[in-house]
Amino acid sequence: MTFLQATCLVVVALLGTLVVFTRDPLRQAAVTGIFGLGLAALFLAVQAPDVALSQIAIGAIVVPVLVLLAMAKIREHDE
Amino acid sequence: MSLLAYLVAVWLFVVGIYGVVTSRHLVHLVMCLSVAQASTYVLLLGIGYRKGGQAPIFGDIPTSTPVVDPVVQALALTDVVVGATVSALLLALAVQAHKRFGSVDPDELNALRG
Amino acid sequence: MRSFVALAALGVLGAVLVVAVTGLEPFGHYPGPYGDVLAKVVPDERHTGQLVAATVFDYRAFDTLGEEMILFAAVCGCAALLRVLRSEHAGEGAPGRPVPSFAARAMAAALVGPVTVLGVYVIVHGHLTPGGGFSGGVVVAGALLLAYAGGQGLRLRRVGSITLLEGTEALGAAGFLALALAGLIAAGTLLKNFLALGTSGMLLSAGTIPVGNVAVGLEVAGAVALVFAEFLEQALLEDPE
Amino acid sequence: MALAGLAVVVPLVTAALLAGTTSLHARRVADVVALTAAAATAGLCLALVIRSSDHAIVAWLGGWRPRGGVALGIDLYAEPLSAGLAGFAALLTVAGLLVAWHQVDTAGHLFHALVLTFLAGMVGFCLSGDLFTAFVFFELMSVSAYALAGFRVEERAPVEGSLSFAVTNSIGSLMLLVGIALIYGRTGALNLAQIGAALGSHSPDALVAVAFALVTCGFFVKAAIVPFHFWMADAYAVAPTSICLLFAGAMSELGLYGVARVYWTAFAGPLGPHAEALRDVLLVLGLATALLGGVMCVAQRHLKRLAAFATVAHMGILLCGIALLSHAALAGVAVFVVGDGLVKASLFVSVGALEHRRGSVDEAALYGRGRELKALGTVFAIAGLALAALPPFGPFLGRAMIEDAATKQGLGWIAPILVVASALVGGGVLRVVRTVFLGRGAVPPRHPACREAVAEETDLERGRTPWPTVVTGTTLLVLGLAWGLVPGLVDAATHAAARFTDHAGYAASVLQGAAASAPAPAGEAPTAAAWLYGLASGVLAIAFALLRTMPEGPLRALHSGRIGDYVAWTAVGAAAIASVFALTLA
Repeated sequence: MTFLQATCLVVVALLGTLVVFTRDPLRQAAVTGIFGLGLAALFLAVQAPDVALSQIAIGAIVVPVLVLLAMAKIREHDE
Repeated sequence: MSLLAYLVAVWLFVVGIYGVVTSRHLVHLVMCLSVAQASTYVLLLGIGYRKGGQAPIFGDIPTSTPVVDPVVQALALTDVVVGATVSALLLALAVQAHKRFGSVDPDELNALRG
Repeated sequence: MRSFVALAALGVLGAVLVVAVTGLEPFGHYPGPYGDVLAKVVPDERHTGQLVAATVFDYRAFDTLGEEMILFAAVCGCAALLRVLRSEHAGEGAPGRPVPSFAARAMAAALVGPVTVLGVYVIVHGHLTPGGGFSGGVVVAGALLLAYAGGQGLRLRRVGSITLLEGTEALGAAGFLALALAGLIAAGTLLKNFLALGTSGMLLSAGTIPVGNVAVGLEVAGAVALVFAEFLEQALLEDPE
Repeated sequence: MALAGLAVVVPLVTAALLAGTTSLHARRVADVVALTAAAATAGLCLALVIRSSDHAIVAWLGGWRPRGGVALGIDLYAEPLSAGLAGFAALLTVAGLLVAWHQVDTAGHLFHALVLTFLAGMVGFCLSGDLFTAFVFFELMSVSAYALAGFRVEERAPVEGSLSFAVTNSIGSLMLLVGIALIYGRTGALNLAQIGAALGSHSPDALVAVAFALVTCGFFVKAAIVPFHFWMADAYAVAPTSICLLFAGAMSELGLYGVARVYWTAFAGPLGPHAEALRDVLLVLGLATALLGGVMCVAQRHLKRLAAFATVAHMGILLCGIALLSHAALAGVAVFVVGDGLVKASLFVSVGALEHRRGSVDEAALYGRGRELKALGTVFAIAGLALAALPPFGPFLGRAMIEDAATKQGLGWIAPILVVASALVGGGVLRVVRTVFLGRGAVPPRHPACREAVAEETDLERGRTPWPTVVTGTTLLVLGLAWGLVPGLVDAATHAAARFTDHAGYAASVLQGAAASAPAPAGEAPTAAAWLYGLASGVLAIAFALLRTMPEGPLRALHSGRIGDYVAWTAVGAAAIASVFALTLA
C-alpha cells in the first residue's frame, strides 16, 4: 500500500464519520460534497479513473445539489 | 496495513447505519445512507487492486502491463449510479413528507403504529 | 435506548465483518481470475484497450441495461412522487421570485457551448479514455440546465421543457434497449456486437461500445436534468395552504 | 434461446415507450399497451417453462460463453421453477393492471411504466445466472416498488410507508452487496455456477459463512423475515390495491427465492456438510416469523395491515419449507407460493373493493356495514378458509407437502406450529367476515391509523364495484382454489424442485453446456396426517374468528412505525445471523 492510498483511506474514513455526525443538513451537504471528492481521490489512487470521474459527477455534484434543492423546499416551509 | 482498505469499508458501513438509526432529519438520513453505500465502493475497489497495477486502460501502455481488475470497477460504476438513484427517490419522499405533515423527523412519522 | 441497542448490534456486526475480511487476500493481491481473463482477451476481441468500457458495454452489458433501467425507473418515480397535484396548481410560475440579472443570464448562455462540447467529448471517447456516458451525461445535463437558466430565467413552466427532457430520457433508455435488440436481430443473440470492430484507438472502433456510451450519455443527461427540474419545480411551487 | 432475454426486454421497451409518451395522456391506450406487454411477458415465461422441461435453457448474453470454466459474460438460466416464478409474477402483474383500470390518478403513463419496470426487475432476478446481475435486477424491482408504494402522495400514510420501506430495504441491498463483494474477493467470480465450482467442497471459513449470512439477510429484508419484517405492513397498507397484490403475491416470495437460488447453486458445496446447523437456524427464523405474523394478523383492525401480516406469517411457513433443504419440501414451497399468492392477491383485491364500497378499511368503522355485500362477504369467507389451509385448496396442498417432508426428516413437531400460524391468519380474515359482513359478536376498538379519511382510489361512484375488479378478484380466488386440484401437480413440482436443488447438474449445464440428466423422483400425495392437520387448522381458524378479545400487548408496541427502530432491528438481526453463521458453519 502506498502512502497516498493510506492517506486517502484515512481521510475518507474521517470524512465519512464527519458526514454522519454533522447534524445540520445544509452543512452536511457541503461535507458530503467533500467526502465525495475524497472518495474520488481514493479511486484515482487505486487506479480507477472511470469510477473516480463518475463519483465526482454524481457523488460530489449531483447528490449534494439535490440535497440543497430539497432543503430549499423544506426550509421555505419553515419560514 | 494490508487490511486498512477493508477496515475502512467496514467502518463506513457501520457508521453509516448508525447514522441512519440515530438520525432526526430525513435529509440527514439520506446522506448517512450514502456513507454506508460508499463502503461498498471502497470494498470492491480494494478487492480488485493489484500492487503496482496500472489503470485497466491499454492506451499508452502495452497490453502485457499488469493492470488492476476492471470488473470491480464496472461493478462500482453501477453501484455509484444505483446509490444516487435511491438517494434521489428518498429525497423526493422527504420533500413530500414535509409537505404532508410539516416534519422531517423520522421519529414523528408514526401514523402506522402497530 | 435505541442507539444503545444499535451500537451493540453494530459493534457485533462490525466485529464479525472484520473477522470475515481477514479471510480476503491482502490488499494489492487481486486473486482473479475474472479480471485477468478479460485483460487478456479484450484487446484482441473488442479492439479497444479500455477494459472497463468493454466490461460495462459488452461483456457485462446486461448489468448496464439493468442499471439504465434503474435510473429510468427512479426518474419515473421522482416524477410521480413530485407530481404537481391539482390542488397545487395555483403556485405555477411563482411570481415574486427574483429573475437572474442579464449579466448572469448572458454568462450562463455563453457557457452552454463549451460545457456541451466537453460533455459530448467525454461521452464519445468513452471507449478510449476514462469517462464515457455516465460522467459525460452529467456534464451535458449541466449544460442543459445552464441553457435553461440563460434562456428563461427561473420561471419554470411545466409544458415544453420537461416534456422535452422526458423525451430525451426515454430516448436514451430506449436507445440502449434498441442496441440490445439490434444484437438479437443482426447477430442472433441479445446484446451481441454487430458492428465492425475497426482499428483499436480510433474514434469509430470497438463496435457497439461507443454506441452504448452515447445511449447511456443521453439517458443520464435526460435523467439528471429531469430530476433537477422536478426538484426545482417543487422548490418554486407555492404551498397549497 | 432468445426467449429468456425477451422476457426481460419486452416490459422494459414498453415502459420506455409509455414514459416517453406520458404527456399524451392516452390513459386507455396506456392501459391496453401495458396489459399486452405484461401478458406477453407471461406468455414468454410460460414458453420458457415448457421448453426447459427436459433440460435447462442457458442463454449467454452477448454470446460470451465461458472459457476454461471462467464465465466472461452473463447468462440467463431458465428452468421450470425459475421461469415459472417469473411467469407467476407476470400473471399477477396482469391482474394488478386490470384492478388499476379504474384507478383515478396514474400520473399520465408513469404508473404503467413503473409497473412494467417492476415486472422486468422480477423476471430478470428470477432468470439471472449471475450474482451481481441478480442484485441489479433486485434493485430495479426495489426502486420501482418504492415509487409505487408511495404513489398516492396526496395522503400522509403512503409517504411514511414508502420511506420506511425504502430505507430498510436499501440497507438490505447494502448487506447483499457487501456479501457479493466478499464472495468475489474469495472466488474472483460472479457467475453462480462458477462461484459454486470455486468454493467447491472446501470447508467454509468465516469469510464464506459471513458472506452467505449477509446475502441471506439482504434477501430476508425483502421477504420480511423476523426481525426484518417491520416495514412490510407499513408499505403494504398504503400502496394502491393493484400494487398490494403484486407485493404480497410475488415480491416477498422473490426474497426467499433468492436465498434458495444462491444456496443451491453457489453454497451447497461448502455448506452441505453443515446442513443441519443451517437448517436449525433457518427453522427458528421461519417458525418465529410464522407465529409472529399470525399473532399480529389476528391483532389487526386495519384490513390492509391484516392482509400484510398474513403475508408475513406465510413467508415464515415458506422459510420453514426452504430450511428443510430438501427437494420434497421445496416442491411444497413452490406449490404454496402459487396457491397462497393467488388467494392472498384475491384477498387484497377484496379489501380494495370493500374500501371502495364503504370508504374505509377500519374493521370497527365497517362493523355490520357489509351485510348487503353478500358476494364480497362470500369471497372473504372462502379466502379465509383457503388461507387457513383447509383441504383441498391450493395453500393446503403446498403446506401439506412441506409438513410431510418435515415428518420424513424426523421434524414432525413443526407441523402443529404451522397449523397454528395458518389458523391465526385464517382466523383474522374470518373474524372480519363475522364483524363486517355478518355484524355479529363483539365490536372491535378503532385503530388509530384508520382515523385519517381515506381518499378515493377509483373514479367510480361507491354504488358498485368496478367490473375489472370483480372479474380479477373472482378469477384469482377460483384459480387459487383450483390450484390444489391440478392433476399431476405434485409430481411436476417435485421433479422441478429436484432439478432446482441439483447443485452439480446446475454447474455442469452452465459451465460445460451439458444437458444435465435431470433426476426425476416421484412426488407423494399428502398423507392422512397432513389432511388431518389441514382440517384442524380450518376448525381452529373458525375458533379464532369467534374470539372476543384479541391480544393487545408489547408485540404491537414494537411495531412503532419509526424508521430508526426498524433499522436498529435490522442491525440486530444481521449481527445475530452473521455471528451465528460464523460460529456454527465455519
